[in-house]
Amino acid sequence: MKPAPFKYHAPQSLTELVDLMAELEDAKILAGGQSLMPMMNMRFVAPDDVVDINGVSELSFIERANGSLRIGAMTRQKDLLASPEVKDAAPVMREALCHVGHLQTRNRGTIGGSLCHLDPSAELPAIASLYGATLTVAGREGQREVPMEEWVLAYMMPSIAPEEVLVSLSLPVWLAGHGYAYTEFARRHGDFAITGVGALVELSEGVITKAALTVAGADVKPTRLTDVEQSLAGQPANEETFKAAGAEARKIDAMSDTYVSAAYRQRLADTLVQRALATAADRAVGGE
Amino acid sequence: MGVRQTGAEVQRGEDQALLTGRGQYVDDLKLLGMLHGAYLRSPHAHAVIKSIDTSAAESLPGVHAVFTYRDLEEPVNGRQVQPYPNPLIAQDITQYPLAKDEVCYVGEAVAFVVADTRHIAEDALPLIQVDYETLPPIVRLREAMDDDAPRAHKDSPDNLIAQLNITYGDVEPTFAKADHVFKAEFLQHRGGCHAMEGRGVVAQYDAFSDEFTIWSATQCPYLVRRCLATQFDLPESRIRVIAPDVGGGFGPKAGFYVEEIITPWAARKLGRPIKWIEDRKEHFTTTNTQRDTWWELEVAATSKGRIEAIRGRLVNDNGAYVPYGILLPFTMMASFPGPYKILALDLTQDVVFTNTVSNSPVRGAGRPNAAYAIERMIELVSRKLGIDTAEVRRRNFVEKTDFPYQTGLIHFNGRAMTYDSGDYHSLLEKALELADYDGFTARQEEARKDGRYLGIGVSSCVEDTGMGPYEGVTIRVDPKGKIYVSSGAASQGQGHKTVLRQIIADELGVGLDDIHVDIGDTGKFPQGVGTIGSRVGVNIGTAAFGAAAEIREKALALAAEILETDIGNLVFEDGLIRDKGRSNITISLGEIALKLAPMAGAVVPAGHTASLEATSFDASKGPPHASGTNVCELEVDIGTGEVKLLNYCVAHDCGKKINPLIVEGQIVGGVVHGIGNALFEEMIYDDSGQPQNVNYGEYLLPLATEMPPINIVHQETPSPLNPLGLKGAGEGGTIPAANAVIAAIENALRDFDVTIDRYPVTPEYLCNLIDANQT
Amino acid sequence: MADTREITLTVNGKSYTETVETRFNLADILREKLNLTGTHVGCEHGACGACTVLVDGEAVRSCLMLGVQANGKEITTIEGLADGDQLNPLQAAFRKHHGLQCGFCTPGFLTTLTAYLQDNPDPSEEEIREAVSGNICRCTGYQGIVAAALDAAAQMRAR
Amino acid sequence: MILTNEFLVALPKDAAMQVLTDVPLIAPCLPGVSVTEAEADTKYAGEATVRLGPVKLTFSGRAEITEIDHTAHTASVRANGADKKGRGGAEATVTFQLKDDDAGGEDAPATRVLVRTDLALNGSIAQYGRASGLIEGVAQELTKEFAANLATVLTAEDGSAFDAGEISGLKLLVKAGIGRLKFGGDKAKNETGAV
Repeated sequence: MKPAPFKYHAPQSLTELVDLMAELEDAKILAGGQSLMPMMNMRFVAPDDVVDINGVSELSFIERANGSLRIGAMTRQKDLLASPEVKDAAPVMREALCHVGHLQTRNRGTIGGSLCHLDPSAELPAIASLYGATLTVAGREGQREVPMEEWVLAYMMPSIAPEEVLVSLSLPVWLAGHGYAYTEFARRHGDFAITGVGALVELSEGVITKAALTVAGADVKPTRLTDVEQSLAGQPANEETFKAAGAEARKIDAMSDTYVSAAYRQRLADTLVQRALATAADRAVGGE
Repeated sequence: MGVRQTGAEVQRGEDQALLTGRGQYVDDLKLLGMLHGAYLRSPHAHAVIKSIDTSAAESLPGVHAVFTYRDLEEPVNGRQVQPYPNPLIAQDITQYPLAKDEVCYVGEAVAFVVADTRHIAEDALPLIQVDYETLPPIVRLREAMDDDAPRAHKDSPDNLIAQLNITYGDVEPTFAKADHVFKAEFLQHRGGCHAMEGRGVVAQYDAFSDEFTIWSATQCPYLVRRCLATQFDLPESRIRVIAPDVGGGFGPKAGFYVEEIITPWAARKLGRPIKWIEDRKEHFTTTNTQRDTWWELEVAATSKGRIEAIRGRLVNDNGAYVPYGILLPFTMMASFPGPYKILALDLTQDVVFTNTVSNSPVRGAGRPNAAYAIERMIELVSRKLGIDTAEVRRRNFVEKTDFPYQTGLIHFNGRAMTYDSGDYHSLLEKALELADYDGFTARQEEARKDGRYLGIGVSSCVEDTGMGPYEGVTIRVDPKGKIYVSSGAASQGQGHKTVLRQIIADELGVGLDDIHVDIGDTGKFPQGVGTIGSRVGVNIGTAAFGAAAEIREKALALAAEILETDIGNLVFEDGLIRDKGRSNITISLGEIALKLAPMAGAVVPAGHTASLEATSFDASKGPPHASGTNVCELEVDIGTGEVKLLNYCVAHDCGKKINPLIVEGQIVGGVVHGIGNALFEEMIYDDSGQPQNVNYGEYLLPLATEMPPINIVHQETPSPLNPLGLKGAGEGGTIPAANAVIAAIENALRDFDVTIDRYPVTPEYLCNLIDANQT
Repeated sequence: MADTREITLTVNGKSYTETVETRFNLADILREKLNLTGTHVGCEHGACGACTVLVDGEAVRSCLMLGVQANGKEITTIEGLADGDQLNPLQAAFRKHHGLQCGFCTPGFLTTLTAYLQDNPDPSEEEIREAVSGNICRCTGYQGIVAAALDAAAQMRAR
Repeated sequence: MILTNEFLVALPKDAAMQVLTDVPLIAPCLPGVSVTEAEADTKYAGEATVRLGPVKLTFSGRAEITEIDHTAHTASVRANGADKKGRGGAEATVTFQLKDDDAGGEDAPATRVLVRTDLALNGSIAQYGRASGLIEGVAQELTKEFAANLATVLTAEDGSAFDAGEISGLKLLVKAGIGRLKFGGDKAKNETGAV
């Protein structure tokens, strides 16, 4: 299991990177390498050129400004986990990150890599979906912004041209005191989840004033449950409400594969939506 | 007298090197001029090879050769040697070293590329053009015997490898007059080896002496040597097989594989050493697994839960070839009655071909299959009659007073299966106490108040260990008093060297550090068998004891002469032989050794034989039977189907323990392997015979996070069959584990009246059972 | 022609300058080029953890990192843990608690735990289990490993 | 996996049959496929490109008309190919069955074309269970597109060759509606059939 031959490039700036990508015909970007390297070792992927962006330091940042949290694509998962900004502004991302792979993979893995690889079960794309995040992509012609709902074209296919580069992700910060949860079910710790659910709620006197819900792993891409979110608004944060939300979530489109059926993924969506909402409501300020 | 080593928690001598990165595994070898090999493997489960064009691959820079079947000469081009021939095998089909004109499973070796690096060898693989014509595969074992089933081998009349029957007692009359007859059908799945080190071969050929040296990550270097001697038509003395440090074996590395033929063959052909290291994907597709068995059983029971007779049939999927005879199918039946006194039994087994990777033993070697089946019968009787499962066991166990107890079956050594010693009742009680079985009902009820579903499961087993014929040990003492020990039995982490040191240190009164051990090298010990079936501790222990006794005898005889005293007055202590009556009168082992191995011109003392050395092939007089009872407590999350293991207790009896640290390590590792089988590990093939999960993201091995605390209590019932009272301990954890887990799940979900009819038990499967029975 | 680069890296305190083929991963470089065969390759797809080494003090799977990416980095492998023949507390605890059998996965567990215990000197059993959940051991059932890690942590705290 | 499609063309059966057995004409109807060489009357060499998530495959292989029955109006084409980078192969048997469709009356002769594709993948690409749903989804879209393009060719007045162009699995998926593929993946069953 050794990779096929390739030519290695290590640009040191975004400009250099974008220029390089415009020139190369069949290049793959190497960020953390935690998905690309296994695929290259197994020769599923055998690009002519590998472009290592670990030297592009301007792609690695976490900043909070104007009600948004902006994260550079090359920011490593371990840095997100350790970041006080993330803990404060988007605690649900921190919770989700605890499910991402293992100690060793989080030390290398990046948020941009996860968003570009787009495994349907992956936690970070689910968080991007939960927040309705905006992604910034750079090409030779300049930069463009892509809302998360347009980012996912299909199974593991992001809306990015071969010559483009993901620069950053920006997500709106919710009110301090909001409730959050990322709950998932995987066969073993650190495995690809079969299904995962992210939830955000704001409460006032025990009533849900705002909610966001995303289901990962059930369908080919993270699914934002906007209808359920709307019906949650104005409801009391109690078991009955969560049960109803779960029942609605169960209707989502889901896929079957060698391991599990669509019906089981839907059943999990039901269970996990209930659990995520309950945890989120528990954590929110403004509960009864 | 020093501290007694045997029975003590001696830290292993092997560990220093392994903990500092100085282990020597086969992939760590670097020989001058060494080339690297990669195999082209069949992408099809079943196909005819019409043509192979290797020209493009051969012309890739860095490639030295590309070999196919046509390049092989006689006798190497014959089918792989059958290590375990048996007249009961109706179709003894083994693999060709490289596929001749038909491939019968995904992964079968078709061509071998030798290149400067493994990278280049892999670059060349897609350049080999193979024209296949696909044939319909047989993939599902239960369809294998259908009249219209595709044949796994195109020229075979059917897919039957062998049909085995065992029977004793009055089966039909017992069923006819039974209080109750219950029936169950279920599927077992066993998964693969998954040693963290895959297989690997480094081969070197010396044209001057016409000798091969082969390093292989094998459990059985002597079996490899013997098979190769036939395959190459060479005397065994020209083939040296070395098992260096081996990164786990678990059964599948006990076989003989085509890479062990082709890699040395190519090394001879090219006059260069060649290394081939199995990568993980190859491990999934080519290393033998032990897989599906379908059981249909009926049990005749009294109203009090006594099992009087069992009858039924099973179908055992042997995969594409017969690499390991029918040892495994045989063991699957021979160990059937387990710890229970079952007076009548009739089982028929069809061993069938499918177009999947071949079958050979995995940890427990058929015993986990048999144990699960009989334990399922206990659960069935318990449930149907409403008698506690522990109580059903009590009512059926072989009694302490029954030993030696003959089950009525025949061991594959040809003798009556005889349990030598044990006390199954007290072992059960020990396990129940450790698990607080009596307090479980209260725990279960308490948890139910919070909507949590707890369950408990019990499982018992008996294991025939220490099988013959022998595992020899040579001990030689040098004039400095250092002890050199060699033995055939290779180690894959079981700590054989430490075990040998402990026994020999005690018998010769020397320190552990004075003993140097070599194992697993056919060049250093003439004849060995292999590390399988929980047999090595018993066999090397017995042989080491025998060889040490001979050394003692030799040394004492000479010492008595030199010290002018009676042999009876002498004792071994700290490397010295001391006269009990005159404590200052001593002679060291080294001095004795020097007298017996003098240099030129001197003479060996009259009446004594040269060299203070001894070789023993003493073995246990029969297979000692270890036993155990496991109790598993767990929780099922009915929202997801997740099974969370809470506590696992083992009561284990392997006779006298040489090293409790090693014994416990074997038990815990074995239990976890069994839990993996019950809950996680599943080798899935699609309908066209393509394996679906050939990576560790999808094939789920147990991880630390999912494993429960495993608590162990020992009982020591020494075996009367060997001088140290030893019984094997390598597989006793695995054998009963699956039923302990599965019975606990059924117990947790008893409100839903769930019966589990397959394993591994997946969360979705459980959810389906829960939903089907939720009213 | 193979794509190569010259790299300089420090392994276990010793500096090496080597010309490496860019497609060789770090594990291959350590084993093939530097003859440091203590780092074992178990799966080559980042799942088993056997090849874990420390890169600038952090546990990393060396099969998922190219050798060229180690240019300028400080690497610690299993060969760099002991002080001569003197096992460090973690290694000694592995031996004492029988935290290894075949020894093949052991280098990955030791390096992973070395980094983990540095950041988390007083972990619970559950935390230890989670820390090593990216490492597979087929022999031990993990119990000896977990016990060894807890014992080593206690000893290192006492120092 | 078995994939079935059907469509209606405004041509009599015999005329439709003529076109359907013209491999160079119909092969390009399968997105990403090109015929590179005619080896014999009924045998052709060609290439097919398809993208599965991050993996872009180029199959090189052969197609052969294995059966033409002008009375029963059936034809079978067997095709197989292997990825150039050794990641596996595909084997397909496509069976056409033509039936009169008299819905339009005698003045408007029409033919109902039933296309049955039996597709089997092998090698690495067939051995990643998590993507089994994706693969079946892409295969369904491909055969659907194939049928639609065939219908176009069959109705083209000049019977001119169709060029589906460089249609990748990606474009197909997008065409099918973002991520709205139905993943009907038959689960690989174990013996009990319980899943």
